Amino acid sequence: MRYLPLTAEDRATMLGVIAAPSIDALYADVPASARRSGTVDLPNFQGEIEVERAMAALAGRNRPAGAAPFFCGAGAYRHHVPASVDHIIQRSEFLTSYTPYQPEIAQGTLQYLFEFQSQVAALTGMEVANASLYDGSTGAAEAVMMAHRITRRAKAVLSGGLHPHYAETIRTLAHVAGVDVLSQPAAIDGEAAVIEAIDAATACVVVQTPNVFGTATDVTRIAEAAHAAGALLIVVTAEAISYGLLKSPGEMGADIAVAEGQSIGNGLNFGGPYVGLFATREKFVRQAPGRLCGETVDAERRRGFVLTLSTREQHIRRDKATSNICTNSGLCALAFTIHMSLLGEAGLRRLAGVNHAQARKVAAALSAIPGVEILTPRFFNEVAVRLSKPAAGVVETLAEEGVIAGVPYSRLAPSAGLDDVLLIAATELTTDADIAALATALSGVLA
Amino acid sequence: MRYLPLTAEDRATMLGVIAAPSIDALYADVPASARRSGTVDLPNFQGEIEVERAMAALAGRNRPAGAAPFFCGAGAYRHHVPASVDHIIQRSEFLTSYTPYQPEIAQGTLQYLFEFQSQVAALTGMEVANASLYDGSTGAAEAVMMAHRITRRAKAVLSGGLHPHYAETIRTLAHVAGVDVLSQPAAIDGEAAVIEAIDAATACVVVQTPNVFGTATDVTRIAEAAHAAGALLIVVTAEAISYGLLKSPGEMGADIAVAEGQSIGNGLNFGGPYVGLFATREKFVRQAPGRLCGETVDAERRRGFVLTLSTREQHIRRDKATSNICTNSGLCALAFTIHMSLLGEAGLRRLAGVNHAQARKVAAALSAIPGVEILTPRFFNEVAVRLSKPAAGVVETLAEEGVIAGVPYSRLAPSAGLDDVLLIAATELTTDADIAALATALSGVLA
Amino acid sequence: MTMLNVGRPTRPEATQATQPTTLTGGRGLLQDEALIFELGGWDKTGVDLPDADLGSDDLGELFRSAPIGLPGLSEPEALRHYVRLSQKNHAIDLALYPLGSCTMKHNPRLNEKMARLPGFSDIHPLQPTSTVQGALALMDQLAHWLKTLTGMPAVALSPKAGAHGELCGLLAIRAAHEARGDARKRVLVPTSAHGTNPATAAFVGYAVEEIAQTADGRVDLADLAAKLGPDVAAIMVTNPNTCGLFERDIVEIARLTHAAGAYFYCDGANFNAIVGRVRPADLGVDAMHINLHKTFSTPHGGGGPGAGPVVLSDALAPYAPTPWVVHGDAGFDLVEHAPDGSGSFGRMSAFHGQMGMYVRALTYMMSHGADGLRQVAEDAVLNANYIKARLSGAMTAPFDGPCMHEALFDDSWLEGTDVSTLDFAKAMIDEGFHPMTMYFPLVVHGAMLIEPTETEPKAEIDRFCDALLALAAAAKAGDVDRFKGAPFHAPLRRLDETLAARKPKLRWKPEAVTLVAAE
Amino acid sequence: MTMLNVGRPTRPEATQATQPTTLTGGRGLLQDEALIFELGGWDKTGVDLPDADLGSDDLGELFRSAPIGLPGLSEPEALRHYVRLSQKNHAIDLALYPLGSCTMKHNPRLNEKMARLPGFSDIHPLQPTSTVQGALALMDQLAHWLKTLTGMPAVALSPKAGAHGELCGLLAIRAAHEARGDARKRVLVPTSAHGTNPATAAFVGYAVEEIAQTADGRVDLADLAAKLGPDVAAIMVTNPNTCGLFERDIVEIARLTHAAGAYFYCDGANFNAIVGRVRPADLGVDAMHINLHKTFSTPHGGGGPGAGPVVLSDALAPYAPTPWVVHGDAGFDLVEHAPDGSGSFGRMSAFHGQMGMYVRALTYMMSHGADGLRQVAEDAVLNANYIKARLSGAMTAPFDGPCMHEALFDDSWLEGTDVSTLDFAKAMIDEGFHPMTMYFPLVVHGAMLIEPTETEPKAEIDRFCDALLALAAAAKAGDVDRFKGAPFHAPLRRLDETLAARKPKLRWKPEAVTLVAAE
Ligand SMILES: Cc1ncc(COP(=O)(O)O)c(C=O)c1O
Ligand SMILES: Cc1ncc(COP(=O)(O)O)c(C=O)c1O
Repeated sequence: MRYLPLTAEDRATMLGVIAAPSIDALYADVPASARRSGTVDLPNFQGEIEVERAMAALAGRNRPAGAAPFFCGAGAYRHHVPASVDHIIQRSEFLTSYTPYQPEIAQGTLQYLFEFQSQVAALTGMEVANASLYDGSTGAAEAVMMAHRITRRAKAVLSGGLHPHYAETIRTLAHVAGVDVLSQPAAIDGEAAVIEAIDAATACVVVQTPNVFGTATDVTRIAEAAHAAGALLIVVTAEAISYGLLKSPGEMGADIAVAEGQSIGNGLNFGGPYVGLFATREKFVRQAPGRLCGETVDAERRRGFVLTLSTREQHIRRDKATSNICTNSGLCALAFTIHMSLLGEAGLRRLAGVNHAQARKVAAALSAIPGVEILTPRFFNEVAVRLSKPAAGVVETLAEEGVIAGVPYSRLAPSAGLDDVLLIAATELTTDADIAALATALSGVLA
Repeated sequence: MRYLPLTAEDRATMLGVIAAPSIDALYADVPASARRSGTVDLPNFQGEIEVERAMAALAGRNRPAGAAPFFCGAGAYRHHVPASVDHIIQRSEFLTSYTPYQPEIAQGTLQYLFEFQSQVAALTGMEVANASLYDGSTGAAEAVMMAHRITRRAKAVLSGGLHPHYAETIRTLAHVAGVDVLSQPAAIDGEAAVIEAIDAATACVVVQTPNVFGTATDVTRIAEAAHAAGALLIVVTAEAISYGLLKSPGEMGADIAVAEGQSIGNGLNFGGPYVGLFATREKFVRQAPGRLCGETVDAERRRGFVLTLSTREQHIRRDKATSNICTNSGLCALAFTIHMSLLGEAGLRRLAGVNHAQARKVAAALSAIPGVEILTPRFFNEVAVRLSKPAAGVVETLAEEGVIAGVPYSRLAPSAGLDDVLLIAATELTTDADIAALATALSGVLA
Repeated sequence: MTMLNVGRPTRPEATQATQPTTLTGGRGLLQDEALIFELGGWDKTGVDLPDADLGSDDLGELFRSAPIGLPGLSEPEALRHYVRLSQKNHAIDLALYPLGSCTMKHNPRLNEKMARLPGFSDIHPLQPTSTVQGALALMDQLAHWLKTLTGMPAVALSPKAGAHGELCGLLAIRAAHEARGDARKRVLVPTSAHGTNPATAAFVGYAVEEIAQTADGRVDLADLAAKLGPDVAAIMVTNPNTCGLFERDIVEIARLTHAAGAYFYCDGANFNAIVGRVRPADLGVDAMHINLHKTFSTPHGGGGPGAGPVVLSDALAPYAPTPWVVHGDAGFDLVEHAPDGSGSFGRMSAFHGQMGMYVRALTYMMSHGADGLRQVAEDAVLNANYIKARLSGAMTAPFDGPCMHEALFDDSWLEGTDVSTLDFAKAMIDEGFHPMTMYFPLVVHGAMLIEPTETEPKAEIDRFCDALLALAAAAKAGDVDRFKGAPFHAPLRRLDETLAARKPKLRWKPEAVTLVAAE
Repeated sequence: MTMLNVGRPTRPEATQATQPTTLTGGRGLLQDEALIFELGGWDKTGVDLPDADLGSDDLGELFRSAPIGLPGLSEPEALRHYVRLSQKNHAIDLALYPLGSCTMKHNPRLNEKMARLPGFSDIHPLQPTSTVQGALALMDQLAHWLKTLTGMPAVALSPKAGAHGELCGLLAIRAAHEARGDARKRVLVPTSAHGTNPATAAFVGYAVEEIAQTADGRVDLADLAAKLGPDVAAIMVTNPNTCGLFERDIVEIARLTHAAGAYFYCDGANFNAIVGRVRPADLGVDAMHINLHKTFSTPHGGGGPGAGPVVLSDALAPYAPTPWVVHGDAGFDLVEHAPDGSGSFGRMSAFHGQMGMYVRALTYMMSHGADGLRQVAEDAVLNANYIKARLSGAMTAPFDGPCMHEALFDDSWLEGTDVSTLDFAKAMIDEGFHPMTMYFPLVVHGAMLIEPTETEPKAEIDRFCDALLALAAAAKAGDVDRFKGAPFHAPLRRLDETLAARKPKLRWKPEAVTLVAAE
């Protein structure tokens, strides 16, 4: 067996040193009722050739986004990741190391985490950022819990533009934490409506920009209203590339900025692993979830980095911890950091510009089609459109014709009564030919 | 431009330090007649996305061996290379380093070269091996030149089973070196026929086993005959995996063993880069071409490795060098070494066994087909068959049916009068289904 | 080309062996490396993109006009930066990585290759299910392997790591109690438990109570029985436990728990010790997370990502979170919204979980197979016991008898040496090894928890034991400096964590430059 | 998981900074590593294969029954072995790699990715040409780029490296002369030429005669004119030459050569200095090889593989080797056998050349484009001149005026310091840099040839210059030990090459074990 270095001879020698009669003897503590002599009912070991064939067969039954015109977004976006990113994250020293608990031999990981935190803080316009959470949705839930801890209030108001799956993730956790969640009805352009719902019991309002319908919103007024009521503003962003074009949460008064970082450095991967970006104000950092990497010096006064403020974390604080998170999204954060370092500010702005431009072409092309109504007033790279037929069916039909037209809103929220709404995203990988193909196919099915 | 770190500002500063008015000033030595102001007539720079699309389009117009039943061999073989091999050779420290001229900071390369030489010596059953040549065919030509230097004789006898392209490569070089090349007529099982051609003027005989028709030969008698006449025996092997099953050149009395190493660790790559294995007797090592890595110690008596006996090489000996080779096949040799280390003796014998077993299945399946005659008496993983129709046409027809049936001998030697001979190879990647598909398709076209 | 001294071989004259410090601070191949903020250019980029009308026009107020503050690097600079950083890390691929409880085993490269097949890496979580049948089939197969290996009837795949799995398990438990209108308040957790256990219980709104431990490192049955009661929702017990011991009375623990109407959450982080040999279902477990990044070798990646699927008993299965895969005649489908009347407690995250990890884990499982996985457990346990046997002469093990996959030592053998567990660990770094888990579990003083895993060859383990024995001898011989000052041979000396915590510097700021310059 | 001292931050007490030697010889992250022959098992394997009847039966005498002597490693062991070895190498990705004449530039990873597309990596050289139209189209495009950049009408792609390209060029030249029944005997080569030039000429059966060099480092026209004659087949001149200078009189050199009925072979190893700015065709070149692994950045891979396509003038094109690509109405085809009456001199190797390198080189060319390649040349030349300017104060440059892509120094400035070029180079290793090319070209005493390439950022070049200036000052200040003993900070100290050459140990033999044990 290729992954097992011990030889039969080694095993015998070692048992001798241990003075154990057999391997079974080492399992003596297992209750007789639970001991299994044979193997479980699964196939036995196979070589690389056989396993590779089986896996390739499974992969072959999926249609890669790159294989056809593709317009799905709604929280996961297909972007081009430079080849050097995937090359670097596969370096043994990054791939096969773990959480940097021994900083003297983990400076590689610690320094990129420090760079990651610095980049995330800059992108979100916030003072500090952590070393990543699982993804954007769990980050949003953690943000609500954090606001609950800070304000000691038990009500969270969620906008009608918040991604329904994010809202559900928040609700699931809020429920057991005793936090009441007030979700506003789905609204294409209604982030500001949360203002009416803010009261003295409100711990936080959660808004999203660009929201799930693609609408970009200046949340400054919402921030003012929240702060006036002693509540915190949590701003969610599901498409990190938008930071290159749109005013940042920090500039608009956010107290906590949460984002899905997948778009930078990471592939679609059918939904995971992704990387949650989490940034906040310096004064709240001791209430923040997740790891923090900080700068310090070594015994010879050379600069170095360590994990710090860990008295917030489960391994020190246990049931008093700010979160239970341990393993996070380290390698995805590295991919993010490398891609972001390659882009730089100039590249990011350019990339965001191309995304926006392609989305505008999509909107222009579709608005000409009878039976299609563009709903999103101000967008970055995604638009919601109303179709003259149920979106789910249209998407299925177009898929058969080789065009993946986008995400029917009904798939995210079946009971929202928006069955005719389709979410269509474009990125730098969307070609004009793709857009033409979508327009043609769409006119066809709607005719 | 993503690969160019200098900024316009850097360039200006640097020109200042150089005290040059402009870049053009640095090109002052270029004759006016050759100075070009504009750019040459080629497209301008493109981003990764565009280049990747263009390359993928080209790749898409080729049919990978893995996409259909595939039976081509004749000097290049499709084997499974463990994923870890390609992972390791892409390590920056291996991929982006050069010839280990500074041994103190090149022990990584030097040690694997020492391991490579040791593995090649063991595989070929010879005393010493070099650090690789370009490929098997250029290695064969170098071997003939080496025999010429050692014996001071000017005649080389090539067997009728030697790969025609190897023979042509030898002839091309021998011609200008003033060595007469006597090539014997193509023969399925006629390596021993070279014995008759050996005389007092013969520097060497070159035989191949398994030969281009797949025939494996015990060359012991040929060695005796050559040595009796003061000539050297050069044994060529185009399928290195065969060393795992067949008696080695060294065991059969070879003076120089040359092989194509591609089968171990390296992909098909449309013919290159490959790796030439070159091994000989200790007493001839100072006449050998190419680099040699040797063991030594450092100033603290720790074991280390260096390039040695370089007084044979072009950079020291210039026009008296044993060869003009400089850059060789380093990274392919590393892939070879890693794959070989993973296989080990046990794995190699097993792998060779599987190859042989699959080839026997092919022979069995085809011998049942009317219009197919198995020509190869003793084979490893490749057989020559006579078809009732010209092989080239049959291969074309089968290709259209999705089966790559093998290599028509006429493609290697159009004028050999063997237009009806087809070379068919099988490896561990050849499935029983592939063999069935070949048999069916072949019966169809020959019926 | 180049040549070494025109081929006139050089022979080093014997010279002093002491290293003169270099003129530029160079250390041979080890490169110091600044931050990207100190290296990059504000208008430099390593990504070539077509021009695009930045479209500020239609965005008005929303357009981001102020500088962001992100440096850019050309590709050569970026590659060199991260390659240099990488060489400052220890890694499994470099040497034994004996972090107890982390299962730092070899990560097969085939898994990486498979995860990068476009059919897995380039598919969107929300594209039509008709276009991702292979992905759903893979999730279904992974579920089958996990259920068969644990003997449990159901599994929730979506949790993103072990702690997330604990959350999933306790949410299901709470939902089950609520469904019965039986709101319970307490969760019992042994003192030896991993921090995520109490943290999770508290997160789910439970009061955490500790269960005492017996002298032989197991759950104290009497104490458990005493603390169990009508308001206890669940116990969270790790098995094999964090002392590396199998909970002998596990079946009785489960019986008592169930008798009290509580559920048995088992922390499965240490499943590697028993996979293929013992099925948690046979021990009375109601829920258990499986860290795919431990037992099933998905790479730890410097701290993540992982995956923490949770197997569930029939009692808890109805409360599993969305989404889940179903098989209809139209092929596989995803249930992303709990049907009316379903007890599902909700959703763990936006999408379907860590697909990239599923591919790697299934590739690993299929490679080993039922027989290979059993061998995995046995070799892991054998390696740990071998280490325990070799070191017990010099170091003190708090508990007798065979251990499972990790060997636990305390620091009583260091008494009077003025060398602490921390000092000892740092000295290991100089000898070329990553330290073991220190000061955990908390029930053992100065704990040193060593987990070699099954992928360590005997030669490496012997090298490791020889080094520890030599260090132990040195500590006892009073050779204290090598410990107090350690590490001396790492890229950096010991770091000042007090300074880091007192004046947190959590991101680069322009001032930082001066600090660097000042050094 | 693990935790650092239960989170109680540690603060290092100031301790002595001197490194105590470790007990096991460990050096932190730097791992010593034995040979696979000392690590592996004789019946161990890291590759799982199905059983197969070994088929000895039908092979009889031919069956290999004696042991072969190849150790096997499990995958974890193999991976660790080679990863450990890798860290003992310098590489472009780690720091400046200023080997003059080698053009050690950044190797874009996109090129690696493209070369691994199954459509390129998994196609057989002899499968039907109808199934490899994309591959032939790629060869055709590569040829177009090379011909356009050089201005030459033809190119032979198959040579496998620069030296092989020289062989191809001289074989074509010899064939051209023979076709005219004009057998010539001599080839003229400047003393400064790379060793492969005279070696190749001799290989092709010519007597090699050296051309003198002028005081300013160029070909001595008078000497050339004097030596040219009816029996001179060709001259081999490198341009830019190996002193890093452009051959000012290149056009006149070509004229004289052609007037004598000889051909002008240009060694194109240094094409990087002029690519996109100067076309060799405009200089009168008849044949020139292009090292794709230099100018077009295919990785050097520790010594290879490379690729050395040769561009040819109309006079030599008819003699080009097989195979070559042709375009018919049925698409692309390969001519693998010279048609009757063709002057083709034969075949360079079994197949069509270094396809893997073609993919990388074309990807690189398309990425840069006509404008980018011109910038490549200019930045390469700018970097070299900047280095020359910064170091000229302390080190001595034998030739005045601007250089091309590499800066050449001699060792006259070291006179009286007792420090040799070799010592100086070894001390550079301690400062973190790979030495420049030493003792080449031969025309300069103690030559130091520095080629930074265009992919070095200014900051790295300054770091490099600062280090060399500091070392130069130290050498002049008589701080000799740091040079004589150097390197001190590399994985190994200076190696005994005399021992290696006197008692060649070229492969592992069982005895070697005892030698190791003895150490
Ligand atoms: C015993 C134990 N439980 C739970 C966890 C948490 O798992 P994860 O880090 O995947 O969240 C770990 C791993 O660190 C662990 O060792
Ligand atoms: C000037 C010069 N000519 C020829 C060569 C030989 O090229 P290669 O090493 O590709 O055979 C080299 C490279 O080493 C060189 O520098």
